[in-house]
Amino acid sequence: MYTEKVMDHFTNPRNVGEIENANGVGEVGNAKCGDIMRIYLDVQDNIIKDVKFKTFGCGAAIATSSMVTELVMGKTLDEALKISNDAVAEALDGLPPAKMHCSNLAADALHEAIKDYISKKGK
Amino acid sequence: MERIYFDHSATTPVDKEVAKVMLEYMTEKFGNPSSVHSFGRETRKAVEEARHSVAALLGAAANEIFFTSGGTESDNLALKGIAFANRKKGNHIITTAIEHHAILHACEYLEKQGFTVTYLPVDENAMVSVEDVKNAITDKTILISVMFANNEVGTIQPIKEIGQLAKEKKIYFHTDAVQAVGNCHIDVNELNIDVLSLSGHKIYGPKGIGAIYIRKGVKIESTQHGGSQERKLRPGTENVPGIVGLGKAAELASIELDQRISHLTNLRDKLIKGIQEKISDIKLNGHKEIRLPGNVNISFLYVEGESLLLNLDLKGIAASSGSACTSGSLDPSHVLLAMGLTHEVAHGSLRLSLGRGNTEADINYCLEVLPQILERLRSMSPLNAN
Amino acid sequence: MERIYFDHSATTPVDKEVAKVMLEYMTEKFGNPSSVHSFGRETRKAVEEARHSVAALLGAAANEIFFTSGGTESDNLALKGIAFANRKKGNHIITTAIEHHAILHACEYLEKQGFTVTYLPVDENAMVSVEDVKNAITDKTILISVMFANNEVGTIQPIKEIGQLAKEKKIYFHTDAVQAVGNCHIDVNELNIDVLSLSGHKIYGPKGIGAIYIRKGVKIESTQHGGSQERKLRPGTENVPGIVGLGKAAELASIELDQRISHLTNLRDKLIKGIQEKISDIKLNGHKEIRLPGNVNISFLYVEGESLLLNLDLKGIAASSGSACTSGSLDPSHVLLAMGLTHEVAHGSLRLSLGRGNTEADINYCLEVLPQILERLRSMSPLNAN
Ligand SMILES: Cc1ncc(COP(=O)(O)O)c(C=O)c1O
Ligand SMILES: Cc1ncc(COP(=O)(O)O)c(C=O)c1O
Ligand code: FES
Ligand code: FES
Repeated sequence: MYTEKVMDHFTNPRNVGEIENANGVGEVGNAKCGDIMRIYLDVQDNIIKDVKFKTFGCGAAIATSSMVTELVMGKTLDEALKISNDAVAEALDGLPPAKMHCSNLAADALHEAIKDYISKKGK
Repeated sequence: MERIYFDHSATTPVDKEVAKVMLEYMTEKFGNPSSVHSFGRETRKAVEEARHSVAALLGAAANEIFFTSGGTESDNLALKGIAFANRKKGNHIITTAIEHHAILHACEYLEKQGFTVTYLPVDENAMVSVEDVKNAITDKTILISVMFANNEVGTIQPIKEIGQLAKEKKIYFHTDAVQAVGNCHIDVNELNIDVLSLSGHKIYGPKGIGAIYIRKGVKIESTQHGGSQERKLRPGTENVPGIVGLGKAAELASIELDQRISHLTNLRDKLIKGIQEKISDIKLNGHKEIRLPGNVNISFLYVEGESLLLNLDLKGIAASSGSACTSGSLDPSHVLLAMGLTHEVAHGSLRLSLGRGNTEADINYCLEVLPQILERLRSMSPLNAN
Repeated sequence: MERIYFDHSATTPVDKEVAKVMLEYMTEKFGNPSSVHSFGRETRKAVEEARHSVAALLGAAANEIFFTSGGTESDNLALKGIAFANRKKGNHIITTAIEHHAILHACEYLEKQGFTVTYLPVDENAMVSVEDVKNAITDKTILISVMFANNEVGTIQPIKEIGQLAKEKKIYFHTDAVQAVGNCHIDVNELNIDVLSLSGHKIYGPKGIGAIYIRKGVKIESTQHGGSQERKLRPGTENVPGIVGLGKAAELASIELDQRISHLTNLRDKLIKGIQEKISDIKLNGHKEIRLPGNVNISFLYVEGESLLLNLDLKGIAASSGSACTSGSLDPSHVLLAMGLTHEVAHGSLRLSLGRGNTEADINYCLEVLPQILERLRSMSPLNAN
């Protein structure tokens, strides 16, 4: 069902956990299945210095969470904002059709976290 | 890696003896039972013997047993066959919210054909109330269909009382006993059952074969048309190896029933107790006592079912879950929701369904592995309070 | 006594390789394909491989193949599924008088549901005329169903031409190919077939499994309701051993097809010729050339089918007949009557359907025994002119 890459990220998820003084936090619930993901960012000089996640969800949800943190680590916010659901799924060598929606969780949570950072900074 | 199978409610391995007799009826005794010649005679005889074995398991007469392609077909035949044959008497059917989809979707189809269906609620243990059944009866009610035991949470329904009620009111009573057969004592006369569905692959018999018990005199019409097999109720060349295999599986179930029940109950209770001792924030789903001997269904708060399953699978344990994420559908298990579980709690449900091949060692291994997995998953969960 | 099996149109023995792979999927790889765990993954994969094998035999795409419980179910699903799904377009169906009962009785059911069915006649060779099909089409016609090859007399219909006609008129074309698959070259695209029924046990595969080919885009609805197996068109736990067995049988059929056709045609023609030379007052039923490679159907005047069968059986030969006396119904074969045979001649019909296991020696033995039996029976017959 899942690709080797998905199983790798599922069994050894990268960047699990919380960042204590995160300056950007995003949480989304997956409307389709009720799953939840939270992303913590440490942004310095417009660059994502550190990122961590917590996820309540299926194998695909955990793998996409892990993958998205790996994809954005060290990236600028602009670069991070360009990461789409499809890009996350692609980086995992694809997801089963019924599981494509799970990748929304990861990309949306990331985008929420960046938004959170920008709005906090603006204040 | 050794693999441990805890998904017997999904399907069971075919018993070695069953497989052996099936093989004989595939390659050697392969005749069509409708044929006049010796090849036909030997399979015709075998089919009738199997019919007797299935009947014996249910306390029925052989001519009240008809072979189908499985539990789903038996359920469809029971509901549609009775509904259409008794349309003149009434158009109301009573069932429950926790039936298998074979029943629920057949009911939805019947609603489109002009029937009215009452879906009874269940309590927090997934138990149907006899009082609710009684109150739902109208003068248009022609059929009550209540499952014997639930496939997800294992709760066993008050079949005898519902059967009694139906009998008094002269309404047909069907029960989907796919999970109960081979796991519970069933006597269709004692329990007042008019029609009953069963499936071969849940009782160490083959997939693709099932049976329906139809009490003599019940008015029912066929849903499939063709030749005159199964007294025209279920046309199509008889699946002889499947039938013979089901017959053998029924025979074994009759012989081993008491032993299976005590073995499974023992393992089940050990597993439940162990989980309760080792893991916090859990919820046992289904009735504490009145449940299938091999059924364990537990919600683990803060985790999601599919990731739990995948982790167990990586450790060699096969199980199932009522999570939406395993089914590709929008909602988690309709059974868990009907019992009043929230989406989140339903999401974290795990079903471990034990079978006759399982051992204490299997239980111990599971009790060793499960806490580690939960710790890992809970440490990743945004829902975890700690 | 050695037994010779000449009833391959009724059913065939399961091929040894087929049985072997089925056994593996009964006792070892027994998982439910819907399960998330490794037991489920291995059977899910096997089911998809079997789907490819069946598709390859028909020149179809794998996602156009759906597994059912047999030819009867495939026929029922094709007719009812298309009829109900296209009711708004029209209510007229065209079929023939010589279809299998799975088609004829499904049509009768549909007539009760408000559909109109035209049953086309056939000529003395059991051949349908394309012209007749054309003339029967109205602006309400939604489906044409013509069998590929007749199970009793073996006549092969002008499928390609009928398919072409249906395509031009934008009417769905279904063919019951239960007898043709594995005996004829079939390419659904070349022949313009939209929907096709086949059955496992007629091609050295298992009983209780069949398939339906449905061209992508054809509007059809399910007749059985339940889980989401077979993309919801055909719910119920997949009969994995049956499916895997059918897949293997289809694979073998693909490989051996040319060889089977030439072997059977050779034996068939030898048998027909031998009977014609040795026995008088006979009539070959079905088309002389355009017939199934293994089908011999002959009426022996002045004798009755059942007594012929019983006598052959006593000599170890298994065959079948279109006699009413073998079926328990009032009339002899509807196929023979549709071809214009009188009751008497139809009564004396014998079908010898050959299979890949038959040899020249079997044919010789039959040619030795048959004349003696006929002499005996005819000497008893009041109809015998001499
Ligand atoms: C309670 C219940 N009813 C019906 C069925 C359907 O049986 P089958 O899948 O054999 O058609 C099942 C099993 O899937 C079941 O558990
Ligand atoms: C032409 C034809 N159609 C349909 C069927 C029905 O197939 P099954 O008996 O496998 O359901 C048969 C065989 O009995 C047949 O010969
Ligand atoms: S997050 Fe629920 S299905 Fe993937
Ligand atoms: S004479 Fe006995 S059935 Fe025909």
